[in-house]
Amino acid sequence: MSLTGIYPVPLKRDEALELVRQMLRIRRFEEACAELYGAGKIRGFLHLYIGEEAVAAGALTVLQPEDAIVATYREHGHALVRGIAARAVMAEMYGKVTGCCRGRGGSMHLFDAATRFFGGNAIVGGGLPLAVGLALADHLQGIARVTACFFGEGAVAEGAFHESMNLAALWRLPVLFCCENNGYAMGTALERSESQTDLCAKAASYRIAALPVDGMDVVAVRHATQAAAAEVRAGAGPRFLEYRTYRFRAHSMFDPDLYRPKEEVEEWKKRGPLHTFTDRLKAQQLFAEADFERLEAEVAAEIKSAIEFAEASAWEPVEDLTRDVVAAEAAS
Amino acid sequence: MSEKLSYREAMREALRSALRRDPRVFLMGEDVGRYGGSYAVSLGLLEEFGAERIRDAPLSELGFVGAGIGAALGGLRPIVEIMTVNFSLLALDQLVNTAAALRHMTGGQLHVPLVVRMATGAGRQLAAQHSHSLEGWYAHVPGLRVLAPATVADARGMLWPALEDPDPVLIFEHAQLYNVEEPASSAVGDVDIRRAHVRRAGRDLTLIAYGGMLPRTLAAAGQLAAEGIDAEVVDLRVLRPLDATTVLESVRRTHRAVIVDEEWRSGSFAAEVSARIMEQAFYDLDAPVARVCAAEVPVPYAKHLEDAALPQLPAIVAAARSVLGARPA
Amino acid sequence: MDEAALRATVVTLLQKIAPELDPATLDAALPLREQVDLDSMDFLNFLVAIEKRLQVAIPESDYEQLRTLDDLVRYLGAREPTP
Amino acid sequence: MIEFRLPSLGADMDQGTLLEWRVRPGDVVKKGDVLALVDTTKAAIDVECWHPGTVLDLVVAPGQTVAVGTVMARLLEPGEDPATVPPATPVAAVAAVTAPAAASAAPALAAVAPPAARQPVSPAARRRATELGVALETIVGTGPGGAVSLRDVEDAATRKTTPRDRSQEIRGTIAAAMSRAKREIPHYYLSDDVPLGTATEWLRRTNAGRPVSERLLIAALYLRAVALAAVRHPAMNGWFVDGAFRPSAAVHVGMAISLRGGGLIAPAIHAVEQLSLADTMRALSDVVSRARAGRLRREELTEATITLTNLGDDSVTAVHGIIAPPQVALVGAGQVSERPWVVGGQVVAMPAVTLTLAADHRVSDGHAGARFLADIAAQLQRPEAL
Repeated sequence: MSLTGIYPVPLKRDEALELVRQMLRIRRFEEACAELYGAGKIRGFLHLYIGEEAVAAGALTVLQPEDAIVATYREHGHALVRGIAARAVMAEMYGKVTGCCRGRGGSMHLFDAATRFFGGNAIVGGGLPLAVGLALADHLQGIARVTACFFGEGAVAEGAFHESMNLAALWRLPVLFCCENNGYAMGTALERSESQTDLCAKAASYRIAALPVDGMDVVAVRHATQAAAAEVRAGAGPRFLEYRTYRFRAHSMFDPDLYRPKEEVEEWKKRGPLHTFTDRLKAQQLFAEADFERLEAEVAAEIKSAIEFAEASAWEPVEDLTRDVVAAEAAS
Repeated sequence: MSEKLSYREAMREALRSALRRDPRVFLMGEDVGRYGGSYAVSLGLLEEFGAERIRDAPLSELGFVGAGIGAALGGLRPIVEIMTVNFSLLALDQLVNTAAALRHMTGGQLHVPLVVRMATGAGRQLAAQHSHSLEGWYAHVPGLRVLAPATVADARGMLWPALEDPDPVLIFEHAQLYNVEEPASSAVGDVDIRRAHVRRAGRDLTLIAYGGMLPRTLAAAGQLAAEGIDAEVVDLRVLRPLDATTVLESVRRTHRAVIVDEEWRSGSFAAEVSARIMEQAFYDLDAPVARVCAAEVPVPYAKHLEDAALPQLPAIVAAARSVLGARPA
Repeated sequence: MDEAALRATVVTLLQKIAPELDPATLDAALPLREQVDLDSMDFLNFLVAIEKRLQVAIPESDYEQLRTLDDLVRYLGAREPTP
Repeated sequence: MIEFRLPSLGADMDQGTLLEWRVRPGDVVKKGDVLALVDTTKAAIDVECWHPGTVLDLVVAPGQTVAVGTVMARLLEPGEDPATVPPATPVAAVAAVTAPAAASAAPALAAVAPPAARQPVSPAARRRATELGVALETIVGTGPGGAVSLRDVEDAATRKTTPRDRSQEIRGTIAAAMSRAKREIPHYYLSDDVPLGTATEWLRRTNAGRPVSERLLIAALYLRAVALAAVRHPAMNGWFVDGAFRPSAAVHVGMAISLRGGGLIAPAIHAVEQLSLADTMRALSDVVSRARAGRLRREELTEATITLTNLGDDSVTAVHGIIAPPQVALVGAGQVSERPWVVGGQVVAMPAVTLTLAADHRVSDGHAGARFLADIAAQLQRPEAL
């Protein structure tokens, strides 16, 4: 956590406010989701990102629109920051036809081709080889863009992680591996699932330049991601960032959260990305309480509108059930 | 006494009893220990048996399933839990290329006394990567025994016979069944893991189901009874080796068969059952064999679409009526 | 051939066309075709058989005279045998 | 070695009873020779051989009922050594026919497979019907898709009094075929009174100089007239199969023949358009006598492309018939009678017949049917050209 600490935020006010706004959007959106889940509006599995907002907000705001994003089943934040409309995400959570995947994917499977957002993957490690392939396509076509692949530290235990790291390094592909290390793979702590808990060392063993980042510090995330993405974009091959972060909520709505001490959770909450960042901004006179109130109001309006939109939206007609299994002309 | 036992508890009791009975038995899988199992089946076992025998594994399905095979070769009786059948695809190589093949490939020198448990099936809005029913794929593979306990009694009584089997046994637990309760008194003793079981006797047609489709199929039989149609319900419960005898005996009596299967129709296990009936009871059939299967789509998230994709009670009832023709038999 | 023999022969030939015929029920004075259910083809075949057996030529113009068994016996008795 | 199997001779034939062998072991046969007489639900039928050879052994005994496809006899191919042929396996009676034996029937018989859609019968019902001796054709199915079910068969068996009654079976066959026709074929009907003064006079003169055996019947004129007209109106001549009409180049006229003791059969007289009138008459005479004797050939039962029904011997004016599927047209003729007819402004007594046409609206329309009927009428005005 070398980059942690009170140091000046080297950002313009509008850049800083944007980061606050994005983190706030994620936080409030997910709080609403948790409530709606309790109300039965959202079903299936719901994995909340609360506590980890700095990673999505810091990383995705410095990626380019032409870059590709691959994410996990804990991807609401990434989807929102990437620019998928909150209403389309919320409608998807509701299972409505106006959702980004027509209500077929739900929380774990958010996709949006328009913003090159390639999911939304509920198989741990499943996105890594996909990201390698997206980067391979760019590489072969001579397109200088980045594929940012988000995955949890639990995925490091999968064979797919190792195969993907090796392929990307071997072929010098433009992949930015974004490991969101929140310490627990579902209920299993990193030290109980990895013999080598230094994840950067694993990446380094594939000769991939790797850097640990304080995932609770949105500025650190932003700067590390910006630098690494620039190298990847320049053709330097893959880079690996380990964002050390923490989820404040349980793994999913159905998780009694018995595997970690409450004190640990409370300790991490003191480092919550939202309030630590706004505290620093206030200390620098870049941010006032009024700003916060204004952002809160904006975000609240956006989420209220998203919920209203989802509520008012229609279900996909059942007759369309078999649509899009394969291309229409090939269907029979 | 009308003490109730849930399917989940029955499975836990089966694990507990096996762990107590045979020191070679251990449980291994993702979050089986401290977390208590993703479906809370193994909750509390860590405290009783310790971390060596209730062994949390990293998210390394290929690795720990393969390790289970090795441990079985090494003289133990591993029970490996895979979170869902969708995740088992990551371990398909070890299951098919190693566990199933070893005995035959080595000319009988080696065998793999391994039990693999996993959740299967849809119905909880978990969408296309957590909802599928692929047990028929495994039932395709010689060298495996494939079980699908559909009742609390079977959940309680299948594990020990599976552990006694000298060859690999896969147990598919439909996630919708975990909360099903039956009187505890019904779940005693081992279950014959070679035989299908007639859950309801009837004269007019045979409804054939397994796993998660059994309760729904029994409900359909109840509804048909109200219409004066007397349906027999056969619970396959062993998908491999298929107990064709029980199925055929029933069909030879009723002359009509409807197979209910949560798998996709094409290449489904229902297709295998249907083919057996056609091959071995063709001249006993009084109507074409009917199948009620899932729509051929990845299971969608939205509730109404998921419902539409899965075999539902009205479809089972309608299929039963259709094989009866213009009038009840 | 006397009349009785002629009658017996005709009935035998008729039975070949209409095997179910019970001669005892046949009224020799009533039209044959209705009683025995002979259509024109049966009748033609019947005449063919008579011609062959009795060597009697029966012109089509005489068909009208051959309505009953008695007609036939009388007609054939007058012509048989053909020289 | 040649296996002589019981062929499928009709849409509804599953089995047959061997009545008699026409050959003995050692007989040399050529293609087309009749080897056996087989009783079916419809008629006793001569079954011929498709290959030249020498009869080695007769596997099925007279009286035995066997499934379609059963090997009935074995023949040595020309030059084949009998020592190389394994002994024949005895044939099970039909009630015990096993699945493979029945299944093996299909490939060899594909070429002569009937065009009509097969009556849907459940396998269990089919087996039970065999056990009970119930003719499936007589049963209206109530199972899925209208298939005959086990219960239908058992119900029919309890109703049945004389299991092997031929006329009842034929009645059932007709019932099934005609029910199907009325169910599936949208019929339309046309009729026309056709003067036959010229034709009857021509017949009278022609027959006057002929021995009985060479005399012509008006039915022969109808046959030729229908055949010649059908050549020019292909929409009346052919089969409607699998949802499409397949016209036939040849005109095989199915001649409706009433059977003694009831029932009807309409064997085909082949390629009538190519026969002389005298040959047509001979063919008609032959087919009638064989039909009445129950001795038809398989082609005659399955290959008609249009039907002619002549009720001229009955005192009816017109017959509005039902098309025999898969055919698409039926021509009917009533009694020839003298009717008042205006000729050159005078009313005269004119022998005339009412001709009717029943045709399949899926294939043709009334206008086409009217032209066909008019063509037949025109043919009948020129009997010498028939």
